[in-house]
Amino acid sequence: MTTKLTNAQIAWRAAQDITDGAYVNLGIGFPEMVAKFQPEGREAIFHTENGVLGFGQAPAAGEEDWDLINAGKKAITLKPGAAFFHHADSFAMVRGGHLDVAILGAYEVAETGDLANWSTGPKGVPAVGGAMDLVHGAKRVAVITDHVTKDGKPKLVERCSLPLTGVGCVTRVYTSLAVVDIENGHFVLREKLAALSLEDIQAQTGAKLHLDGQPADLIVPEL
Amino acid sequence: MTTKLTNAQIAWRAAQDITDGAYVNLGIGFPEMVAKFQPEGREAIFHTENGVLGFGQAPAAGEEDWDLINAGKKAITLKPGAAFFHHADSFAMVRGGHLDVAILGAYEVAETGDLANWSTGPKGVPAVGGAMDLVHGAKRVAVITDHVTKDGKPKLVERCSLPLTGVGCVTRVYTSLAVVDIENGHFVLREKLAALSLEDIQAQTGAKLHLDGQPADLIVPEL
Amino acid sequence: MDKRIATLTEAVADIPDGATVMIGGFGGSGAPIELMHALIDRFLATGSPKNLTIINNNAGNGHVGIAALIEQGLVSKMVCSFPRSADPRVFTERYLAGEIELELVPQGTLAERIRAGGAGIPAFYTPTSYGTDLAKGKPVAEFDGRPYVQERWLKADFALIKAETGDAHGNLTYRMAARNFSPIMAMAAAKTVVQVSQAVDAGGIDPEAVITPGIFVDAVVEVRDPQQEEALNRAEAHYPGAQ
Amino acid sequence: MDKRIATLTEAVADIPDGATVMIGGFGGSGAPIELMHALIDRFLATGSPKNLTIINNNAGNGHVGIAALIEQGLVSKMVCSFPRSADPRVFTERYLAGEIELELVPQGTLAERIRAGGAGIPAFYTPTSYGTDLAKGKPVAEFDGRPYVQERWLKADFALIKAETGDAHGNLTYRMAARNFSPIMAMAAAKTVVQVSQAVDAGGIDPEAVITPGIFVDAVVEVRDPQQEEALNRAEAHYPGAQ
Repeated sequence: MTTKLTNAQIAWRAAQDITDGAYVNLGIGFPEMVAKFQPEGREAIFHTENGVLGFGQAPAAGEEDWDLINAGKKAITLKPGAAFFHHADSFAMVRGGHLDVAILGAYEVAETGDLANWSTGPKGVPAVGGAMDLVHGAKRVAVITDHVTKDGKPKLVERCSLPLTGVGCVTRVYTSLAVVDIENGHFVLREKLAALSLEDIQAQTGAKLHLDGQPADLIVPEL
Repeated sequence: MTTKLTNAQIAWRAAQDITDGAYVNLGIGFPEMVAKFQPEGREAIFHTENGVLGFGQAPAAGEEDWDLINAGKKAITLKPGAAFFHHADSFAMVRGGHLDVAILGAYEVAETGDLANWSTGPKGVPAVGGAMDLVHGAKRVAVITDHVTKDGKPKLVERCSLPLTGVGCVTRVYTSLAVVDIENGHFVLREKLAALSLEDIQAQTGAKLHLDGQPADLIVPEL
Repeated sequence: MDKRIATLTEAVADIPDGATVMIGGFGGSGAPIELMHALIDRFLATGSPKNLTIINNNAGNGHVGIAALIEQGLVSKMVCSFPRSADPRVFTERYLAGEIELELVPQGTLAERIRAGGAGIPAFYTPTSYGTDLAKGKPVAEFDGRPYVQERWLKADFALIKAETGDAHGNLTYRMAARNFSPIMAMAAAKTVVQVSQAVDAGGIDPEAVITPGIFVDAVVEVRDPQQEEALNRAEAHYPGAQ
Repeated sequence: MDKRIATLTEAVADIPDGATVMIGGFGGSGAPIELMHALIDRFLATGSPKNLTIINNNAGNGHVGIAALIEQGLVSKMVCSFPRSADPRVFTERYLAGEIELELVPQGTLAERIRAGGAGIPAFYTPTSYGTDLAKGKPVAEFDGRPYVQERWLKADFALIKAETGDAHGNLTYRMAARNFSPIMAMAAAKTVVQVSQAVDAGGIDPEAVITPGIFVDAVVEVRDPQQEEALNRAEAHYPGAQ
């Protein structure tokens, strides 16, 4: 029995909540994987900070045009209905509330909805990119993440210990174990892997998981 | 001998100070006449608030395209090198200091550089348009006007009595009698009609005219 | 996803009483005449929508478009910079009779407030109107020794605009100076409804040529050979005309 | 009026020591490689300009473009949102050694500050960075019950950007996502210098297709078949190379 989802399975689960016609921004790295799992018959329009709406998958190796990239500087392709625009217009889309959903990675998510995903502390070169804008712009800000760190520490916590990306901005977290909503300053467990008990999940979570009825089973395909 | 310039002659004089390659906004009405008198060999680029740069003269009657108009809602034509843009970009050009000169009409101009040109008081329907933006945006804000009102009252005054368009914004006034600069809160007489004495001009002016050397003769062609 | 809808009736069906509606156009260029007249048809048939707040640079001319919206009784407030164009008598009479409210905004401030509404900027500072009657009651702050007036964003429930070509995703191009306020109004409205001279499939507009990206657009209705307000007014048209 | 100039040398000749320079591009797309390398040539020949403040989304990659400007010693400060792209080692080493200053700005705030600089808006409010370390020391205000951070405009002495086509008036078009920051940087700089793949006469660009109107541009220099930073970095290019 599954005791932990792969990254692909977490991304697949997040993709199921994206409705047809939604405008979506996927954070750099792991969140980009969500695009692969759009449900049949639904079309999301993907936005990238550097001024493209309606892009598609990566081109074949050797077919790249390096003037056509996403925010992660990876080569992309265009789908019919795409548009180019400049950076101020791009962040007008973000900040102005025009995106339906942003899906981001996280170091920590607090039960308050606070997100920490840009800095692990004062060492090295700080870099923030567009994350601080995205968390205040999209109608829905979701996080995909392993439920715990590589060291086994909870990533869902009462209060973030790392520098914040945004205050009170996350509304849903898709983890390797569960789907958790953030409502009124609480984590609410919506779905969990059937193999795990409530106690198992709670033990790996740094803040109290509330229930709103019985959590559904978190069911994902083999990927 | 000439004792008063016609509007065309005032406009001609103002046009002589527009350099080659200058970006220029001409206020609605009388100031639009300045475009007719560009000196040979110089090309100004005209801006209109409603999103056109590089427009030319009016089309022949019957040739109008009413999607191609200026801020005065008059039909215009395009010159090579023209560009269209939206209203926020248009006023970014204005407010952002990208215009070299704006030439506007006036009810009153004060020696402080204050301008009143949008409202004659609380009666009727107020309307302001783009004048309040233009006075704070162009690198040089000039006024063309009769030296006095139809009733013979001075339009160049110590302090404006009518509602202001802008504070301390005008730097040069081209009138039917003179060319007057505004420097450090004073009117400085630069040019005057040869037929008039200093006393004649001062008598028709509502604030002290300062001198910075002998004023030049204001010489314009018959038009 | 296909934002194209079939009829003008459908395009204006869900604008409620009391809504704030941005209407594109500067004078006659860019005025979405057919959308406005569809709204009047709905009002005359149902009594709704009424008490609208209309945002446009002007306050209508003649007896079509915004002037007709006012004349037929749909409008309780105008937000504009220049309510005094050619033949503004419909607005003028109502205004002087105290039957319609006016919020007068300098043109560049109007454009910037709309753009701010679309861009998620709740307030900004501008030199425009400092020291004038139009700045009364507004916060003032100094930056680098120069005084500026604080202005708030402007948003709307609906935008009704006119474009040249629109595709299934809502991407738009405009025709010459008919562009004016429409791209920023599309950004600032909760729902943007567009009449286009030509509706095309996704892929029908070069991505480089898109002026308004589809993310700002909710519905596209094709109106081939649209009426031009200036031409209507020169022909002294009334809407609705003699029935 | 003709803003076209003949040489890259002339294009970068008047940038003084200590200047603030906005440089277009996001990663390698839109990076004006030839303009930047002409600036390095000038510095290596004359020792000037130095102590530049560079504004760009990133802080250079590999050993060309912005990374080469840093490596050759022209730069004393970077203003950027993401100084950590592929192979940022040149910046990283200088930064960790305390030899270069960094002002870190969220990407959307960077874009909006630049746009504000170009649009004459000295300050604005944004929700971005509220409650984070990057808002420390900045004024906060509430609008409609929500907290916002006040941000100031960002201007520059020069902008160096890359466009696709430029005409004699300075009107520009761009190529795909190479557009990014360049149109707003052109607005925010006192002097904007553009390298274009194709320089044309006035009238050579459809007025509807213009992305940056010429009023924002001061000089246009043609660089046919320009180098692409990403391609250079994949080839592990250095500038200047072995002489």
